Amino acid sequence: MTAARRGLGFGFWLSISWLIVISLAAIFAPWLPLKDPGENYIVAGARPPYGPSSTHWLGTDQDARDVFARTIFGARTSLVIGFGAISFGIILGGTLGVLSGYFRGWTDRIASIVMLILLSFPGLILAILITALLDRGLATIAITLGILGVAPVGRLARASTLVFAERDFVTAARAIGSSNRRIIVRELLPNVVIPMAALSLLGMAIAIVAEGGLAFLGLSVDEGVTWGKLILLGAGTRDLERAPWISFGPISMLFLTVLALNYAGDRLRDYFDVKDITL
Amino acid sequence: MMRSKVNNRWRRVAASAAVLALVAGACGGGDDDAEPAPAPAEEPAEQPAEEPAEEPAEEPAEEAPETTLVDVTLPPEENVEPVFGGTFRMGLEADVDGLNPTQNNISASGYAMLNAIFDPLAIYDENGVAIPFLAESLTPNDDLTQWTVKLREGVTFHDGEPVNAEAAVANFASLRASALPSLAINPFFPPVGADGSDPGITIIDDLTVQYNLLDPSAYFPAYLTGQLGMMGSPAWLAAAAEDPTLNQRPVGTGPFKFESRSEDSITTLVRNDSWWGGDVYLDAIEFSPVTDGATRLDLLLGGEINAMHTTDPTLIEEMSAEGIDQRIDETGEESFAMINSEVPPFNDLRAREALTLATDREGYQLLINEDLTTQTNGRFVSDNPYHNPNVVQRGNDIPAAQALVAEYCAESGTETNPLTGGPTCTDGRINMEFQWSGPSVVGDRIADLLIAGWDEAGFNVTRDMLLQDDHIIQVAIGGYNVVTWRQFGAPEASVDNVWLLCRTVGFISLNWPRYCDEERDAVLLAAQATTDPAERAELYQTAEQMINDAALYVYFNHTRWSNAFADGVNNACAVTTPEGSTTRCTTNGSGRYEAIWLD
Amino acid sequence: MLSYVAQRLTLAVCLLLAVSALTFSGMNLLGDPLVNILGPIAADTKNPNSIALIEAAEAEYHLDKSLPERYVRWLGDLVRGDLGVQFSSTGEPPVSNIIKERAPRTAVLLVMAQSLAVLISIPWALLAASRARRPADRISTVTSFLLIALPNFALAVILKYLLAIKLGWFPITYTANDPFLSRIYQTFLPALTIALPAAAVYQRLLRTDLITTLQEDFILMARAKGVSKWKVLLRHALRPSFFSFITVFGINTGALIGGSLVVETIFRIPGLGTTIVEAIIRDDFPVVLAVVMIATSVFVLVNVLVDILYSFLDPRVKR
Amino acid sequence: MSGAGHAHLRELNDAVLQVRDLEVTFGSGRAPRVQAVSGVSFDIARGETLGIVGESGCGKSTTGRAIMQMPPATAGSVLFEGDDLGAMSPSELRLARTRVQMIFQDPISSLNPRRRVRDSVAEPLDIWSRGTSAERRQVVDDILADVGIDPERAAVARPHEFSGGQCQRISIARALVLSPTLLICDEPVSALDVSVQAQVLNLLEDLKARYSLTMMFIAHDLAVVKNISDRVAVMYLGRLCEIAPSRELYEHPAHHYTRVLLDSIPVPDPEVIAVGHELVGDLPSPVDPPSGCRFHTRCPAADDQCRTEEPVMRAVGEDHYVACHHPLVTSVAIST
Amino acid sequence: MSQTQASLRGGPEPLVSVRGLRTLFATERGLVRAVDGVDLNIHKGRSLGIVGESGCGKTVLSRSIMGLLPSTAHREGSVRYEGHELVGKSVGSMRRFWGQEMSMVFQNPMVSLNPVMRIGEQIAEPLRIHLGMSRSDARDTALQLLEEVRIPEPKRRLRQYAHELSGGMRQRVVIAIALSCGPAILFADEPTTALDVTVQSQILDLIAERRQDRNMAVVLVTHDLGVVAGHTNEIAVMYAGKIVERAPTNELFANVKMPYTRSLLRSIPRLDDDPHTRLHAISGRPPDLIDPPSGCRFAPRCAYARERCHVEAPPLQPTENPDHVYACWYPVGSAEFFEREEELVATGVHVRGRQ
Repeated sequence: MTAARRGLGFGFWLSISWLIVISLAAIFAPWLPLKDPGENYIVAGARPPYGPSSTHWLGTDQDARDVFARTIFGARTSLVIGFGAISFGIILGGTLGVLSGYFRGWTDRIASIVMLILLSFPGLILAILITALLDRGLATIAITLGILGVAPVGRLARASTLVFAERDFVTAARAIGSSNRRIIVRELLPNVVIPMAALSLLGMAIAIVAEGGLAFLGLSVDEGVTWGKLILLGAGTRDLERAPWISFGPISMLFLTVLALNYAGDRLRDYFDVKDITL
Repeated sequence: MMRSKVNNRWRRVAASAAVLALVAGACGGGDDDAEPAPAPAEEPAEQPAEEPAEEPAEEPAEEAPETTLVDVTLPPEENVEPVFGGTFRMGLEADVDGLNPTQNNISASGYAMLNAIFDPLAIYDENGVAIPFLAESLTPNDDLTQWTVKLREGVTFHDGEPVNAEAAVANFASLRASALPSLAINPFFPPVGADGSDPGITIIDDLTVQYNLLDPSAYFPAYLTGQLGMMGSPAWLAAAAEDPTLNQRPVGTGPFKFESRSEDSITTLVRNDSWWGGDVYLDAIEFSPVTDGATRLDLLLGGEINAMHTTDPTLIEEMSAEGIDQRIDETGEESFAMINSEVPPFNDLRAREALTLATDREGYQLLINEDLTTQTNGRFVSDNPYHNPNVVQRGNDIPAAQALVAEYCAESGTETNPLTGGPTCTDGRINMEFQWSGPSVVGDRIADLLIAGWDEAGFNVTRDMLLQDDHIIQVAIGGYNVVTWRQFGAPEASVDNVWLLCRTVGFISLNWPRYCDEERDAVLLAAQATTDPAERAELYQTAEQMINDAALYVYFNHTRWSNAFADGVNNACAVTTPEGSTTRCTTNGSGRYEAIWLD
Repeated sequence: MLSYVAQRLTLAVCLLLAVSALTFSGMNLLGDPLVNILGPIAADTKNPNSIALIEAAEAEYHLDKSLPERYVRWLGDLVRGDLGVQFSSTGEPPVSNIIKERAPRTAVLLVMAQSLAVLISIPWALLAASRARRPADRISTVTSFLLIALPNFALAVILKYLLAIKLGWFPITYTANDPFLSRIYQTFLPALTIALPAAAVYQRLLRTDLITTLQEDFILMARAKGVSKWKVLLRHALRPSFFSFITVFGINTGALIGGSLVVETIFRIPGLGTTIVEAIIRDDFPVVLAVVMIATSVFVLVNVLVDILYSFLDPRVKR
Repeated sequence: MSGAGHAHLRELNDAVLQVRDLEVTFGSGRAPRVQAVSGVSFDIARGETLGIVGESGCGKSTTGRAIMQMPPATAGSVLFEGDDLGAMSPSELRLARTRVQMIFQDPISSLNPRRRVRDSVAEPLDIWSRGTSAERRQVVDDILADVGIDPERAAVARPHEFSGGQCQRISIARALVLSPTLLICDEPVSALDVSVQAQVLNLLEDLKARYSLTMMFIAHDLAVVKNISDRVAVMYLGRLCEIAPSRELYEHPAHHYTRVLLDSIPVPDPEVIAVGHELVGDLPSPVDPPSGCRFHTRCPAADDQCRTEEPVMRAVGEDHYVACHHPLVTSVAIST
Repeated sequence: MSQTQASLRGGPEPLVSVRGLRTLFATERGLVRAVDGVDLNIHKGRSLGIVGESGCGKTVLSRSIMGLLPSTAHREGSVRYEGHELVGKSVGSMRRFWGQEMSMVFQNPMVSLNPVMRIGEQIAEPLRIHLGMSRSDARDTALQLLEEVRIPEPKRRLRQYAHELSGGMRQRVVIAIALSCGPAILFADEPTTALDVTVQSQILDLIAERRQDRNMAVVLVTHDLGVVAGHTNEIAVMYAGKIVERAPTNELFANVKMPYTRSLLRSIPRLDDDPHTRLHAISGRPPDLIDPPSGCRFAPRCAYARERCHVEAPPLQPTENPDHVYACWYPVGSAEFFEREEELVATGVHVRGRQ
């Protein structure tokens, strides 16, 4: 493992830069010199949607709203959903996984069954069930997508915990009289956190994409725009024919972000030599 | 399965049926917008509001052409010898729940199918006047409360049963017993007796029945052009009552017989060789729901289908550019924002007016309709004699709206809006809920647009996209502040009374805004009782003014329906009655296809 | 071997029970099917007439029974092969009708997608692994990264735009009554939408495992025997590298079932995906349950098969 | 009892460790149960180094861990300075463990890769709050210096920045920081290069003297064990075969297995001609160990008695015990 | 590179002659010179031991001679096998040699057999490739080979998988495969390191036996001087990619010249030493092969190094025995060596001495 330290590479930092840029843009969107995402920039005598131009970099949608500005504002909701979902998944799944991997026995058996059931349940169907039957608030969607992450995160956490719990340093920690709590917090967590960090980047990408899937089924958040909703707006055959930019603008943003998340997560995984992550 | 017992509360039950009709309308209605939403529910215009062409109605009367039916291309084809054979394929914008006119709620797409399988007792002629079709004659009594329908002799259903008075009664009974469609007709007939006898219909002789109305109507035949007038085989109706799945396998008298059906994908009909109306050229018709309008057009251009219908103005424009044979009807249902007058804040006229003034009608016309449809101030198109040129739909007046909001809040700002659960006003701004049906891309766009204007005028809007079923239920039981909606547009104006009369307000209202004005009812009923065109025009103009004053509907546009036919489709609009009258080509997007033959 | 299969199947049945119980109770806690059956009447609980209708409908659909009782009843029916009747306002068509009609379409879509994914990914991975870390491999890695980062709905939009709208190679719509072959053709684009990212995932996995395997001593040993490069790849490296591939193939089946919801919606294939979305929206419990059970069974079954395949591929796994 | 007997146990008044009839069984449910250690007894006197040798799978590492109660033995007792570790409550055990420490075979795996090395070494003191923080720092720095690691580098660096040998030194430092009485070394040098192995062995010898340690040294390399141990115990398939002072054992092996082991070692001297004592066959499965003497399947001298009757420990020399029916040394010889 | 050529004596034409062989690996950290100018002769029927610490390049050397390197490696110099130049040959044309002329036994028998192929198939594979045997002939030959490496129940083994065999047996199978096509030279790379001692000697004896029977050359790569002592005719000691001492086995043990070799020998605990004998440890670690020290590469760790050692790389030079070469300015036995030795003894660094 010592030999593999080569640095994370240019691509990783490029990805991280993109994520930072898009996050900052999302956070500070209202204060950026963007077009008003709700404003209809109608040009007299011309019927929207307008194609990309120097005024509207990514063109406008059918309502003459600036696609670029809307995509940046869409990032706010999409990123919050992604982040919220994976945080939920990590906290719940991580706890479940670490505890079951460390204590084994009944804890493990029960947690494994819960995760197995979650895994067997087609994820998107679960999400539709919850959002259709409950509500489509931001928190509901984020938590719903988070639930989908519990099992994969939990399995990873359990697997890495098992790996590290077998290592002699844990035995050594026990030998010096560390309590279980201390072993989990001081010895295992720092090690398990790394693969989880890698996974959380991938997971965030998955959550963002899943939101898009929900949007296409018409079940994304009520309030606010998301990338999924923006893509859907231009995905009709006729709009694709006459104004592909309506979809392709947000698609490219979504794509770059997912790509960056995947790539960064993947590099992190390679860098820390995390094996056995299968989603 | 369920029996609706007629009693004092029949109206409520009835209402729910209509509501469901709306559901169907909502599902089927719409334009074609390209959206990949799962549940069909598209539309720029919103909601449901079926084609009014359904039930209740009355009165003879021949005048009242409210029609602006434009043939864009092609004069009637003629002088060519029709050819037998071929399968006519039509792309519909949606599918329907079922094909039983007495049990299901029939949308535009549903009518396209039903018109081929069933024959209504009456049919609209070119001028929008209902004339006999399956019936040989339609005759009112003097006070216009009883209409005698004489059936044609020798007509049989597809299963061989004869069409006679008993069959007509069975159809009426089945409709009355339905949970859903009955809600829209019951307000106009006396209630079914405790013993099950129905005073609404009387058998005169083997081929004659008499419909007994609550109110005089000179235009009752218009009701018979829709579900009320469609005759299904009594044997089939009885069987379907036991096994509702038979609602998918209709047995009528029409030019085509049911062959097979796969819900949401294809319904196949074959020629009825013994149709009473004469020769039918086509071997078969196939109807396929293709919810995406652009896709439908692609199929049409690609020769995969022979015909389609749409309300998408840009598609219509595109088809014109392509030189496609289109039958365009500008008089379809009206799209509007609708306000619930029963609960605060919109139980107050000022709040309604403020909302009306704040509504961005121009934006709607420009963006949602792409300026391709006709903007409207009321229910009638401008060349309709009932159109009142003095009635102007207000909108796009933010300062005036702001003033009214301030006034309202100063006075009634502390009441509770049950929809938001909070006070009607906060900091001088009205709190309201806006509900629409989804999921739908256009619905979201409309919501964005309207809310932007209302927000500017001083409304705090809670967005409430509901799934279709839920949404319609909420509207039916008054669980909304403001919704976008689509209805009216019947060729015969009195058919739309069901949405306006006080008697349809209740726990479940078909009078969605839950607004009762006895005076207005009187005007509307008077208008259906008169056969004098001038008097009628004046009455309707008065009614239009009253509707406008109450500020319940913020009108946007008339729906523009196009029926498009590919090359090689002949006689698309050449249906005549046995008496030789030419019929109206299409009504709210659906027509009849028995005259068609393919090259 | 037999007892192993039996054991896996028992587990599968338990899983199905758990999933169905959860879905059953979840739907019942969260939704009200009466609204679907009766419309607004369902909300009118003050009106005796409505109440009568509500009670009639409840009796009809056994909604008046307790949850466990209904579950057991449903389960009993299921065991007898009866999926129940739909909760719908248009009558009570048997759920099995709709399933029989639509499941084959989804099955064709998924089988086609998975086959395409496998057919694409294996040669791709072999090629990439044999050129590990050289330009061809780097290009392939970039490609797979790009594909994986494309959500299926976005890919659907792009493929539809490019292949159907711009190039016109594929039809945009699915016509259910077309001849089988032409439906296969119509299913190709949706299947490709699902298959491409899956192929990229499989490819990356297989490539990584192949590269790991290729570094094993037994590969060196095979080379030292004088076995040719492609024979080393195919005969020695491929089979031992297949394990995560097939594991993920199994697990991915679940994701693909989910993905088919979206793809069916976009390409308007009236399959199980669109069915369940509509059914959920309409609170049509029996249909939802049926589809969930089918999806879960397929998932579980595929994974059981994967396990069994595993033990065939890897003699080290004790049966 | 069917074990290897107790004849070899000494009457020690200062025994640091007394292990009696230790048994460790793995596997539960339907998985085959493996008795990794069956009936092993031995004792270690204060200041003594006991070496345990045997081939892989003989149960030597399991014995070491069972003494630490990680995991606890299935049966038998482990008396540490007279207290039964197996009977302790968890908190008592935690405290007792501080006096028994362990170092492991894989030096990399025995340090937490995410923690600074110095923190790992200081941790035991932090847990038990020994002394003030300044005192603790001093202790840690002293010990790190003792094992030859620069304390300043240890304060910032993580395990991967050190070589295997250095990591092993750090592990030793961590084990010593609580001033344990007994140090259990589980193959501490087998992962190291010969040159580094010598460094670590020398270091252990030094530290043993400096910290007055008692040691148990587990290894498969007989030469290494001989070099560091006072007494050596030979294990085979979960059993003790022979136990004797180092030199005695190497000069007069009494058990045939010991003999074979010794003969198998390649001597780095071409002049020494290997004596042809070769073992036949493979190690039998521990799931189903042979009856009688467990070595009988591969023993050149095995007879029917060996196949049926379990040999018991008996003396064949001063402090030299063997469990064999036909020992190579039959009379009590006095070692030179 | 040319430093050593003179030191290789003539005599019978060697089976393999290696001249100035370098093997470089491109890594992200830089160019690793794993083998840096090696000259060797390997003779028919003889056994050569290559000894060194881990990372000294001994494994790479053996693979480099055979040409079995990953694509990231680069070879320079010359390897001649029976007169054929192998360096520069394509992998495709090397394949003719692999298995048939040269074959290899790897360190860990646990991973050097394909886990998913039956033993029989794996043994038969080279027979079918190189000797064009039919399936049944190959099977019969495989059976003979298994008998030859003394595997009990060989018939049953053919149908088994690697995981069903013990480590020792697997190594026998690997040897059987290596021997299958009757190679002229067998490279055995740490063949016993992963095995228990009792098995280790069996395997070594087996290889020695086969060598004699088949008059085959054997290159035994190991870190264990004990292993080479009893099983080789000649030993080459490697350090940091170079051969630092090479001699007939007996000569080497009797007359060590390189301080490194001596330290290596003395750091090993010996059975004939008393308990608690202090070992001779070499301080530090082998150098990084990306940037090896100038001068003698062992100098930084050498207790006897002087200034010159750090500056000037010593060439391989012969001793009075021309077959014994070493690369050291101040070899064991030289005056400077003894001078330093005395200083060290005086400071108590050396506790242990064998004599």
